[in-house]
Amino acid sequence: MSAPEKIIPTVKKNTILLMLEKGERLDGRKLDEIRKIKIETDVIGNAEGSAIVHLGNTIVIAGVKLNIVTPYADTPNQGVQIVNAELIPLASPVFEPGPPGEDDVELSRVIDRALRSVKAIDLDKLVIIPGKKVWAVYIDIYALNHSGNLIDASMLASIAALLTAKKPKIELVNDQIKKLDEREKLPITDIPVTVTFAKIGDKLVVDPEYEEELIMDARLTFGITSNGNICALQKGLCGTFKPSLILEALEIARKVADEYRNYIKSFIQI
Amino acid sequence: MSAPEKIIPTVKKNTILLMLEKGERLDGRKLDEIRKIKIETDVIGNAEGSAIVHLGNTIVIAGVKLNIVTPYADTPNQGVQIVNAELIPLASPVFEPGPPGEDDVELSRVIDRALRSVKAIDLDKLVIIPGKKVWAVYIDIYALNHSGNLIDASMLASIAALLTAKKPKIELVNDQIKKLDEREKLPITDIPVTVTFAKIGDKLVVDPEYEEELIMDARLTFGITSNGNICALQKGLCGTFKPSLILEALEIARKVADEYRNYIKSFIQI
Amino acid sequence: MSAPEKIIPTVKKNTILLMLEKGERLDGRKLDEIRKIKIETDVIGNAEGSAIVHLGNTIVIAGVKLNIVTPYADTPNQGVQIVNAELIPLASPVFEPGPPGEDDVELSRVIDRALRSVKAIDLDKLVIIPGKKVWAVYIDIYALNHSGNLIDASMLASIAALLTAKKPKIELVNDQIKKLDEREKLPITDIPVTVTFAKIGDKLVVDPEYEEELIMDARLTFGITSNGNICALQKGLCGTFKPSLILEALEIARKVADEYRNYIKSFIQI
Amino acid sequence: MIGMPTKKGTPIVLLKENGTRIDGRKPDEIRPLKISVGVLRNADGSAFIELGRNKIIVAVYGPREVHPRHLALPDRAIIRCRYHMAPFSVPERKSPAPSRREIELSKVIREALAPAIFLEKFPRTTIDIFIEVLQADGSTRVASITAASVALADAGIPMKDLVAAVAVGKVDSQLILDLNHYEDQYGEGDMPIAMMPSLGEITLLQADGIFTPSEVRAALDMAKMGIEKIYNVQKEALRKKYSSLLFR
Amino acid sequence: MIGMPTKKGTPIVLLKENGTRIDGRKPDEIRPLKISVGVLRNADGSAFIELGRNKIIVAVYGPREVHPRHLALPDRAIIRCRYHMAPFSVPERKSPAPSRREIELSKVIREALAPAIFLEKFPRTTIDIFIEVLQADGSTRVASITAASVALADAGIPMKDLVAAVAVGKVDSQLILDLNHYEDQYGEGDMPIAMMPSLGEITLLQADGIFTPSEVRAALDMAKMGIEKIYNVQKEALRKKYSSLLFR
Amino acid sequence: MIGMPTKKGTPIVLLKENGTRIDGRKPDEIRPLKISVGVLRNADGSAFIELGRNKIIVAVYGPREVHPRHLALPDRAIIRCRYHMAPFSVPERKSPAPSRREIELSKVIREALAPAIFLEKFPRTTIDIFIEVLQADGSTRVASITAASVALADAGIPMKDLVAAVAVGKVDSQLILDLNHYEDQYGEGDMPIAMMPSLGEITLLQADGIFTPSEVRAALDMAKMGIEKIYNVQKEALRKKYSSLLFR
Repeated sequence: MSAPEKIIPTVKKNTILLMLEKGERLDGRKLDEIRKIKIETDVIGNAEGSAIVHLGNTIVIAGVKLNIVTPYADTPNQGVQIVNAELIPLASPVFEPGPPGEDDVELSRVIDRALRSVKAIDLDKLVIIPGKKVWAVYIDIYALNHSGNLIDASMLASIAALLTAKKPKIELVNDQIKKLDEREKLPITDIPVTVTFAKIGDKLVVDPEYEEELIMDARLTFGITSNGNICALQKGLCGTFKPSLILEALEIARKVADEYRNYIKSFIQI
Repeated sequence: MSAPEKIIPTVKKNTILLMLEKGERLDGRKLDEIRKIKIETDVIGNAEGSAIVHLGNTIVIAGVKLNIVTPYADTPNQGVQIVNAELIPLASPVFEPGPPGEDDVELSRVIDRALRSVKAIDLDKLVIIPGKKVWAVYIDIYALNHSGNLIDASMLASIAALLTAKKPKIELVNDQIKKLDEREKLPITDIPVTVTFAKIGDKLVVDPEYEEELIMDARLTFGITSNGNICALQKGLCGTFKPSLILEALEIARKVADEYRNYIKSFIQI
Repeated sequence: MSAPEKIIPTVKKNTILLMLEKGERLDGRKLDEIRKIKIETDVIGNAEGSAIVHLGNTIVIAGVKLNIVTPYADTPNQGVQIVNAELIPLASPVFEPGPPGEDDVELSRVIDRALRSVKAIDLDKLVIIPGKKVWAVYIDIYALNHSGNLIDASMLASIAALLTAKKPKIELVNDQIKKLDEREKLPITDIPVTVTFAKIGDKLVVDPEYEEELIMDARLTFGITSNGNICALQKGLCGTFKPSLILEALEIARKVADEYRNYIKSFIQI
Repeated sequence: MIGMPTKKGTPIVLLKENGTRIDGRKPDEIRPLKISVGVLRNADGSAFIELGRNKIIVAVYGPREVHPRHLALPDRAIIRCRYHMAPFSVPERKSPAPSRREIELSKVIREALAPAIFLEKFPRTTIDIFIEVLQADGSTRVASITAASVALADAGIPMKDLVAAVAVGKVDSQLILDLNHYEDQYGEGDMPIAMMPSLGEITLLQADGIFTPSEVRAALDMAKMGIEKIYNVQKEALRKKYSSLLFR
Repeated sequence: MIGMPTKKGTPIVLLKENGTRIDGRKPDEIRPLKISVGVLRNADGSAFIELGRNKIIVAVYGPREVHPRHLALPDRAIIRCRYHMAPFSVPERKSPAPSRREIELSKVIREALAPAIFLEKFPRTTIDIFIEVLQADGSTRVASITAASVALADAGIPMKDLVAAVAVGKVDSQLILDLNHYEDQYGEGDMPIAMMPSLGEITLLQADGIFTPSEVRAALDMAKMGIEKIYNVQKEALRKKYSSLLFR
Repeated sequence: MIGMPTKKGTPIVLLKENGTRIDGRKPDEIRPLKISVGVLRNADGSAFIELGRNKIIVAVYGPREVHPRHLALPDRAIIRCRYHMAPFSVPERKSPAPSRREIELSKVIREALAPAIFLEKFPRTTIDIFIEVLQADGSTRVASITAASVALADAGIPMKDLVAAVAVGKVDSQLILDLNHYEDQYGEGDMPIAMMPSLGEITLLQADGIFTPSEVRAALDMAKMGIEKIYNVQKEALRKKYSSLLFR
């Protein structure tokens, strides 16, 4: 990682701060406005589900793979959900090669929780032989270009890949599992999205660009279910929030969540 | 690790050396005198056995956990004993974060050997279904404050945790293992202790304080069984011993072992 | 690794280059001449097969171990072949301690491919219970002294160890596997060797010495089967080859392969 | 396993008809809380917290030199934080190697404590926070923050405020304060919150499970109330410097 | 597992009686090939290649400072290369951790590209090449080289020539060009070859399977022909700078 | 597995009625011992030891520069030691990755050799000792020390004395010298001892199994006797510089 990449020139920083005072942003957006979104699904034929999401200049790809596995001992009658995100150095000069660090892990776990809390994947329906064989749903997330707000882009890519994934039908013949050619959708029960804010000074901006992230004091992410409830919260970085600011953000987040979801619906036949 | 922590001022070093010449130690102890001991057991309700040991200012906690596992292929009719010690940076400025190093491994293995040699845990009695299912006894040791002589403190904590551990009784119904609510003691057949010396110049001091360890030339540990036999030996560091000095130390070690054991008995109903 | 070890004095480099122009080499060999070879087999009684190869001053040992394992899911009716090479720091000041790096991995995989391509080990004959139990053949390769051309030396050691390995005969009693005392050869169907060239300037030298490797622009390895076909190719380093040079090298390689093979036959009763 | 611990569907009664909880508490009642200060000699600051059956020990070292040096910052101290669970701290033995959960919690705990510290006073140094969960009983991350904050104060590190933390949970569609192991395992939601109480600033906020917007509002209020109580215990502990590591 | 992917003995017809291949190609025909340039904003250079069903993206960063510094060379740039397959790129999910195969391929790809770069122009720097295989369909290493070379040019790094690469395979004792997943899996041989086409220099050469000496000669000729075609697509892509990352 | 290799309870007769051992030796008899010196060209010093069926090779490099440099000491050389068993050295193939046992033995072997070396003569350097056990037959750590000491001398490193080592074992309640694989596996105790023979100083002492105090005394005497013999072979080997790596 070359150090310069992570530092923003003071002039630019001051420009951003001054504009924010006037409710403006570098790229012309309003504070509560998200960037343009493009979603393509079924982009990876070897994956049971896949989606590539462009959120402004941020690009994230997610792939869904299915395996038949033994269930966890403490949930013998549930399928398995595994989320893995990797911030590969291809996507940004600030990402370094090597095994996943705390940022990769946090990203994976926020996506995992948002999905799990609302039971977006109905794991109860992924049992093949109770206590013995269940489907494992792997969601692998790779950032390809990091231009800010990887969390929301990753969430969009994950849910788009899940919504369009196809599972082989199964036939049980004497406890032998036979995969059929016929395919069916995964049991997806909700379309959670996340809405992430950058707090810069005392301002909140939604869907931050990379340069806004460089100067933000704190990050705040809401997971929002289809009916506007909260399915995840995650504050990041070393800044702080008044409770009132969180409640304000929450209201914005619920509106933005609908916009995200409308984008999903505009790209995917659900 | 900040380098200064591991270095002892020359003045203090000389003081220690001069006092040793007169048979005295910094903290007023005689050369063959151990520090005060406090033992609390059953301190961790989630563990089947546990003990916290204060040896002077050194504090070590040990927890015993039991699992049902498949036995090793070469010992199908024996339970499994696993000792794991970690020198976490919480306990001392000289311990660094990261995976266990050679000091952690040596400590684990000395405790493991002392227990194993005298068959302190009767592994033959921990078989549930011969060749298929046995109890695994995990002994996890964490130093909380390192003020010298972690080996003896770890051994005391381990044996205290083992002596007070409770194992669920088992019922076999058609080769299905059922854990009962009723509990029983582990089959502990001996109370081995270790006695560790620091060799400073040509003097031996028992149960060394941290500052004595900083200037010691070599370390010598005896594992001693209840009837005064040797169940482990371990020389450490780059100093050397005349055979005669080892035999002298052995005699002292056997006496000290009884003192250690008396402490154990004063805290634990055996 | 101390840097000086990897650098060759300019004077010596120039000497080598000048001699090559005249078709001569530092150690008096012709460009297409290999070093003297000594092979000892059955050197490790604990291994099912073993060989130590001296190729000039390069020394490599290979050991063959056999285990009964579950076959891979995609090859249920084949034995398993695993090649592992480690460039341990014992063998050269340029090898560093630590887990295997890319050079170790490349060496392992070239040997593995040369064996696998020609089915040198007839894996079909290593099935004990189809789909359930097969023999795994582990070939572990350790360089002891690195004086150039570890690939060819490793291949010679591997095939010599395989040719002389002894497998316990097996008896199946009610699907229980019983190892008999009687032993038999492994099913070895071919004697592949590798022939490695160093390209220095526009010259090719076969079986390069360490100092030749230090100044070579590229490396080229041919795996050659008993009947003179190619069972592996591997170009190494950042130099390049005209196609015509590769075809020239190929003709030399086939001749040299016979010399290597004659050495094998002179040491091993096949 | 990646992700949160699986919540079994087992029908456990977490809230009785009279409104009391599985351990007899009222919904907005925190568990017995005890904090001991300065329990470890080697550390520059330390604290031992018992919250219900949780037993967590925290050591703070620093400000001290950074190794390796290139990690040091020219204008302020860095904070390093390691949250770790002892293998015997949970019903099923945990591998001693750090899990993905422990890696994430080390990060969010560090970010929950950092805002309270005057980092710019100690350029080129590190403040190291080591947390060892000896027994886990739900809400370990917030208990760790509460204890770590006291340990930082014990180390004499200048702070804007203490950081006190509590988790709000949800069982039978009702909010509860300071959820325990069972309420975490079988409940409907978990919202850990940390604050600098005097400043009224939130330094940690996470959640899983489902909360309606009005529940979020209520949860923040409930948390604030709980945090006030915890804050008082923290201050009392620092005043008394009760420093025993006796477990009972 | 160490070593090449196992080749099943399954009787699959890879070459029909009329001489066409499993996907309808003639023996010396390469698959549809599309290269997009400059598809990633952050990278100094990038390319996206679709060769048959292969989808591979490459980013180049540099020349830039080396960290850690002791890796830098006083007289030239170093090249670092990471070839990685996404877990979803193959029919059976692959672990995201680098396999021994990926470690070897990262090395040989680096060595295939290095000869084309004027490294001595950028002493004390690194040129980093990151390759992510999003979908694998046989011959990924050569497609990666083809794309990486374009990405290097896109980054404005001065080069002696592009590097173009193709694999020659063998099915039913006949040589074929640009082998696909099935031909790799069930065929008799695989010989990946990279060249600097204008200079006629081979920069990568590997093989497994069995080839007679005359087959090696024919394979080199066939590869050269295929590489010419690929070279033209590379140059066309750089001219047009078609930079879409749309997948269809 | 953590800990010592498990000792089966199989009833094997390790000591016959006439007092001879499983391999025909008398209780205080060491196995045939052969040491070759200077067997490796690259190493600064090397030795190959055959003790019974043990075959162990040791290379010494140094004194040489330390990398990374911050490990260097201003007033003396450091020693690094790696004891490793080849996967094929034991009846059941061992994973090539270092086990906990190998980590501990690397440490105690280093500490057994260090006292003999004039480290202060080579400040800021390292002396690296690499031990590869090619075939293991019991007592590998002491055989490694014996050979490493010769390799250090072969490297011309100034030493106070050689270090010679042997293990004392216990079978059927009787002490035996230089225990072999079976006596280690099925015996009642193992006490490896290293000494600087001329100086009469013990540099390594370990034990497992049970020994009475008088057995410890007797074991030290028995070890001393064995070490004298081994010392003579060491000196003879260094005098003759017999340097073959032929195995038979």
